[in-house]
Amino acid sequence: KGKGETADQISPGEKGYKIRIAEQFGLVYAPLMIAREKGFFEKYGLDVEWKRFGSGGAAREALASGDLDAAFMGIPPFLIGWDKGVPAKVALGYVVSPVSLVTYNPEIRSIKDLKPGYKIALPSPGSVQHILLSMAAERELGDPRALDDLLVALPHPDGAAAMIAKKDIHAHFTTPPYLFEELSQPGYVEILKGTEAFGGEFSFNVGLVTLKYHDENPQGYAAFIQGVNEAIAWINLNKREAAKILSPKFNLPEDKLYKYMTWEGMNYTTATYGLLEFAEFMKKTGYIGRLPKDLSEVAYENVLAVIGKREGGQ
Amino acid sequence: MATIMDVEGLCKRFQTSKSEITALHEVNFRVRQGEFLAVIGPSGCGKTTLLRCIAGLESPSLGEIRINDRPVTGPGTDRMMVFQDFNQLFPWLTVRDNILFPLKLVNRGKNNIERKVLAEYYLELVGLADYGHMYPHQLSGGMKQRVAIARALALSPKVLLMDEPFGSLDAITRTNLQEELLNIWEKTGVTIIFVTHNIEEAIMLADRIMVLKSGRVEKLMINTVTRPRYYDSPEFASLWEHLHNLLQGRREKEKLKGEIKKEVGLAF
Amino acid sequence: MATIMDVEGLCKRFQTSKSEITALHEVNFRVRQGEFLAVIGPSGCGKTTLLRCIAGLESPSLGEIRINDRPVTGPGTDRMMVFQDFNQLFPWLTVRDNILFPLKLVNRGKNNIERKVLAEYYLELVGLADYGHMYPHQLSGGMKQRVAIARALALSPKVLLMDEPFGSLDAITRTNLQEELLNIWEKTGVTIIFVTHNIEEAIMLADRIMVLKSGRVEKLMINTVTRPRYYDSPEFASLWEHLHNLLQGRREKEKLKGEIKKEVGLAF
Amino acid sequence: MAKTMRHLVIVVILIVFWELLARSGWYPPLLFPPLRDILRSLSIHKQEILYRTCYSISLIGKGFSVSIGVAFLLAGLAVFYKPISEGVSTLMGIMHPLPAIAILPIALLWFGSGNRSIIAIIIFSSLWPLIANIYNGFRSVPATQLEVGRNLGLKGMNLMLKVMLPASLPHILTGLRIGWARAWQASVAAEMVFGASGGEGGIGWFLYKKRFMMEIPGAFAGLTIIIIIGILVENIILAYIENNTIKKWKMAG
Amino acid sequence: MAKTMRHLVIVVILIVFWELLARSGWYPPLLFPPLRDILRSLSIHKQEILYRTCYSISLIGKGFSVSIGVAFLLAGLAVFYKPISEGVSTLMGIMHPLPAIAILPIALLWFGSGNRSIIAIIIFSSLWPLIANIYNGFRSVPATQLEVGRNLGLKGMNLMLKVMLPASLPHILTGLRIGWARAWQASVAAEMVFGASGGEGGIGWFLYKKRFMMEIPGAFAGLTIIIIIGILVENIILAYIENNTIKKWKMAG
Ligand SMILES: Nc1ncnc2c1ncn2[C@@H]1O[C@H](COP(=O)(O)OP(=O)(O)OP(=O)(O)O)[C@@H](O)[C@H]1O
Ligand SMILES: Nc1ncnc2c1ncn2[C@@H]1O[C@H](COP(=O)(O)OP(=O)(O)OP(=O)(O)O)[C@@H](O)[C@H]1O
Ligand SMILES: [Mg+2]
Ligand SMILES: [Mg+2]
Repeated sequence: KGKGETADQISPGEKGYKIRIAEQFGLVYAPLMIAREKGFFEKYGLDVEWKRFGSGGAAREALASGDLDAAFMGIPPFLIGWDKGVPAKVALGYVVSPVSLVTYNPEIRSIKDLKPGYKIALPSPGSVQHILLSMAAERELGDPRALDDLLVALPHPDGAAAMIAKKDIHAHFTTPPYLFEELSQPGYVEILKGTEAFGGEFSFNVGLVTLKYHDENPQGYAAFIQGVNEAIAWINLNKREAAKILSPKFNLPEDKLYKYMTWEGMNYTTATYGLLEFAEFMKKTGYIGRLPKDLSEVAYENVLAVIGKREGGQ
Repeated sequence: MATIMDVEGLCKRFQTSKSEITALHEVNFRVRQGEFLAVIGPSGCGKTTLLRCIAGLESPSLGEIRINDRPVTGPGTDRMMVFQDFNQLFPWLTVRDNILFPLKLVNRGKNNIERKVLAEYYLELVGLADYGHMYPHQLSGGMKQRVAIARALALSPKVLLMDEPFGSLDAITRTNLQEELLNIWEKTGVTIIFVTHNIEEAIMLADRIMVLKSGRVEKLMINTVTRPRYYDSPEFASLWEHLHNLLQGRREKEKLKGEIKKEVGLAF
Repeated sequence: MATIMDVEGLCKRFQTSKSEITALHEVNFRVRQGEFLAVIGPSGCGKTTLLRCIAGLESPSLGEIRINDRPVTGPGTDRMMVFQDFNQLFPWLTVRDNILFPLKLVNRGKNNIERKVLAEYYLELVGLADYGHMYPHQLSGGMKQRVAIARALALSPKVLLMDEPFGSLDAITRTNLQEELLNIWEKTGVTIIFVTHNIEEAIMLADRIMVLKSGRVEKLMINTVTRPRYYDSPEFASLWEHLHNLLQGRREKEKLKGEIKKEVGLAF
Repeated sequence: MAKTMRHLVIVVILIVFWELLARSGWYPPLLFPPLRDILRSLSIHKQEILYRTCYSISLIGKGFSVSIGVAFLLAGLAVFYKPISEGVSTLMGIMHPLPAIAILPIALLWFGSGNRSIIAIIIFSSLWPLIANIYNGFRSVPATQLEVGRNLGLKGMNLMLKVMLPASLPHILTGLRIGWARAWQASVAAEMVFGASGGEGGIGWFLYKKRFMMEIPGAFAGLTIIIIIGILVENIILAYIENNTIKKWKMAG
Repeated sequence: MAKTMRHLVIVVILIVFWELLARSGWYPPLLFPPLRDILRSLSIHKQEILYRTCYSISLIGKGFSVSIGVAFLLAGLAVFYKPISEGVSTLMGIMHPLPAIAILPIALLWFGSGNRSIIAIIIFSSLWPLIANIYNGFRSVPATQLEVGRNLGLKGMNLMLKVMLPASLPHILTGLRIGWARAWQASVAAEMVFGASGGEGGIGWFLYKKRFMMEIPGAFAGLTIIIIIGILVENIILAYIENNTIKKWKMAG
């Protein structure tokens, strides 16, 4: 459509579009931090107001209340919000990331071994991890909710602490850097990878923009897409330098950060994978009440253009 | 001497959740300029209520109180009250500031220096010139009462209302303060209405003694004992006896139960 | 009559952060079985301290107290104390339970029924038979003191120690309670040590009167006024005068300042 | 009764105010649901809410009773032994400004991620006000009553149980009231931040789930329950105890 | 001074105890760092910690001063007007059991995701204890002192300022003490749960980041600062005020 075209025609140096972006904290948000450090948004004329949130839930509520224009989150939390009427759509893919179920208990070697009495930590109900675990449970145990009673909702750092202390928690479905931290301890192994559970690649995080912002500020929207695109492109070309820039932000040694950023499966990309698969599964299992009739209900034109290319026009 | 205060047909009723209590029934009397009037009577007879009405802290249900022919409508510094409570000084002010604070409030004295001089004068008067810098908690009970008297006097009220000011003091401190009060009264010529339930105290101090019983003036008599008064003089003993009988009535053993009932009535 | 209590060379010193206070200096006296001894003296002379030592609530610094020749080592129900404080009843117990509770504690009476009978008897004795079911807050001050006396008596102590029990009461209630106390004393034959700073009260009640001053026994005299005693009898007046002078000393005007100083000393 | 009526009137005013705000259209209805939706959600989830509420109460029951026991023990010892009193007051100075949430990581470490951690947080938040009030209560027992007790031959534990305990009831009840509010707050907060396990979990977990699933009327239904329980405990249970003890005896704190 | 010394001794005992536990090897050092690591982290981050602490204090300063103002206003009105007293007491009954965290979503909605939400949470948590204590204080001003005030011709606002306010200082200070602790707790908790906004953020945000990156010594360094600030405010500022007012005047609450 026309709007997609204008997005490409924005040239550097224009000024004055305001946008309020959720600033979140974590390795997967590296491109956003780079864009901020290197001024990629300003380059396309965006005047960014950064807003910090402690959890995806809070960011989603802020999108709903009109307090925020753009945020990043997993596809399942987005779909839950969409189902309930949060006025936002996917504007771009963001990152493909490893996400795995880790255990230290030698008696657990697959999710079939997770008998009542064991406890699995993950960040929250309705999170990517939760849906992935449901998918695996459906496939291997025949019931998507088979493991629900074993779940413990713990923020990542607390989950990792519980795993390392070996207190009460027997498995943790987590992402970098906790994933790397846990796997570097002796005896900790992955028993389920996200890609196995999902059956392919999927976007761990996608970028959302509110309908209002998209419709009222087409140039701002385009500039936002441009900025993220450029940041991702830059990061993929300059991982070393990115690690150097971000190392003080994360308070991590540069080498370690570089290792994390180049870990197998860590892939910063604007392509969106798995939107429809998640939606279908979540509808089937009752996590959402309706299915998008058409992908245009959940994603903007520029995403559709890409998916059309990659997923055969669905 | 001229009449300074007229109390006419004073009634005071209190509405409680269960009933109406009549604390004062048709009280009538006059007080002359510079007079020392003592009010005695059993507990609950309305002594405090009478003083509070005069002070303007309660408004009469019926009747009127006039000071120099102007009716009393609320509290004012022309009638200063001294309470029984040792708690009547402001604990956050020094003794001197407890006296200066009201002086500033009513704008007595032209400036701070003049007010300080005034405060010192009254502290001297009650014998506490050396204690101006102390806080109330550092004083004994008797000293606190003297400060309260000094504070009241410093405002040079027309009438000084004293509600059992020496009630919680031991006998010796009490005797001393009585003497001092008489001295001050003589020096300043202030009019004093003094509530007590101690017969000796009333006789020692007052020109006239009013006996209040169940909210009525039972008797208003001139104190015939000539000053200076001594406890062991025969006039003293006979007035004491007279007042004692008036207060107690002809009490028989059987009455005891009745008295207890009355007490319970009050306690509820 | 036999001696029930011996006080020998009793000294009591209090260690405070700044200094040492000697509340009692070498106090010696004996009390006979069934005697009514009054202790009078100015504030701070050591009256309360003396009673507390006898009650075993303080231990003497020097000297000894013997009851029936057995030295006192701590509190015990053979010596029951009645305080001035209206607060001495347990507010969470009814009047009856305030009496039953100590009876149960010391296992007086064979069973609950017997104890209830005892409690009723003593309530009757103090004229409160109808008030057993009430809570302390529902009683007047005088009634509370009577309950405290009943509670103490119910334990049939050898000695009843009373520390200004009528100090905060009004004159009339006080006179009534004095009469009642005399009645009870006659009926039960209990030995009573009664602290007061009211001279009339001491004369009205006691067989002997001990005058305490600055922690020393100034005088221990037999009360020569014959019972029943009347305020207006000449013997009463002369004993009153005598005690009054003893307590006050030959006070001159100049002494006033000194007295104030003493008060301040106490307040610090 | 008149008081209860007046309170009801105020509650009704608040409800009407809420409804007006919800319908004003100033806030997205998604986040600010009208009363009807909240009530509907309450009735749909009533079984789960009941279960979770009971669960929360049972956790609080456990934690709070430990708190009470420890508080009595420490306050009792502190009254009799000076060094313990100093120790307890220092500990209180250190612990009181610490938000219960800040000690979550340590609780996790020591007690694991289960109920025991939540109970530990409940104990941590209710212990200090309990100790402070009970200790204050013990120290403000009228001296005369203590001496009457000693005169009657009571000492140590007996004096404590038979005189100091009833005499300090007004302070103890204040402590219970504050401690209860804090325990209840802590249990909800701990579950909301910290999560809980699926099979188990109290009303905080219910709130947490509803929030993450964006079922906002459900979240408000949970909040309503929290408020109602708070009012019930305060106005019915504690008020009942007060009316039958310190109010009946006219004892003032 | 002797008291401060004894408190110090107790603090030293606690530190030694910590160090022994940390070195015992019972807990993974990653989660239970020895003192040395915590101190090192403190010194590395001292600038950031200082900045964030000041930031937190400035937020608390804003929220707390609003709380104090509103509390005085409401308590003052409640003393004079019965319906307001009823309204305030009902509101308190409803709001007190609500954990500040549970109102986070609503705060977000009404005040946006910025500092204003955190300030709102600070106000919410410190307001109720402030009102309760100030109101209690006003009501327990000795009747005689009030009447002396009236006898001197004071009424309304003047009576309030010149008599009731100083006379209720002991209660007001208790309220400030509790309110301060709650405000401080709320600000840390809110930032830890809720994040911070803009480029800014207080000590709670520092804790959050350190925990997020599993830099546990840093998290404990943050906790230490929270404790120290709590102790400073309690033992230095509030103790100073107390020593120069109610202690000097021997006024009891
Ligand atoms: N505010 C009030 N409300 C209801 N009744 C009151 C009030 N003030 C006083 N009374 C009642 O009025 C009567 C007289 O009380 P008042 O305080 O004047 O007695 P009093 O002579 O001063 O007694 P006392 O010697 O004990 O001080 C009493 O019955 C008392 O209960
Ligand atoms: N626990 C104590 N510590 C220090 N000093 C004390 C203590 N108890 C009493 N004193 C001092 O001992 C002296 C005697 O006090 P006591 O209470 O026995 O006097 P009193 O004769 O009963 O006085 P009052 O008539 O005022 O009751 C006083 O100087 C008092 O300050
Ligand atoms: Mg009176
Ligand atoms: Mg005494």
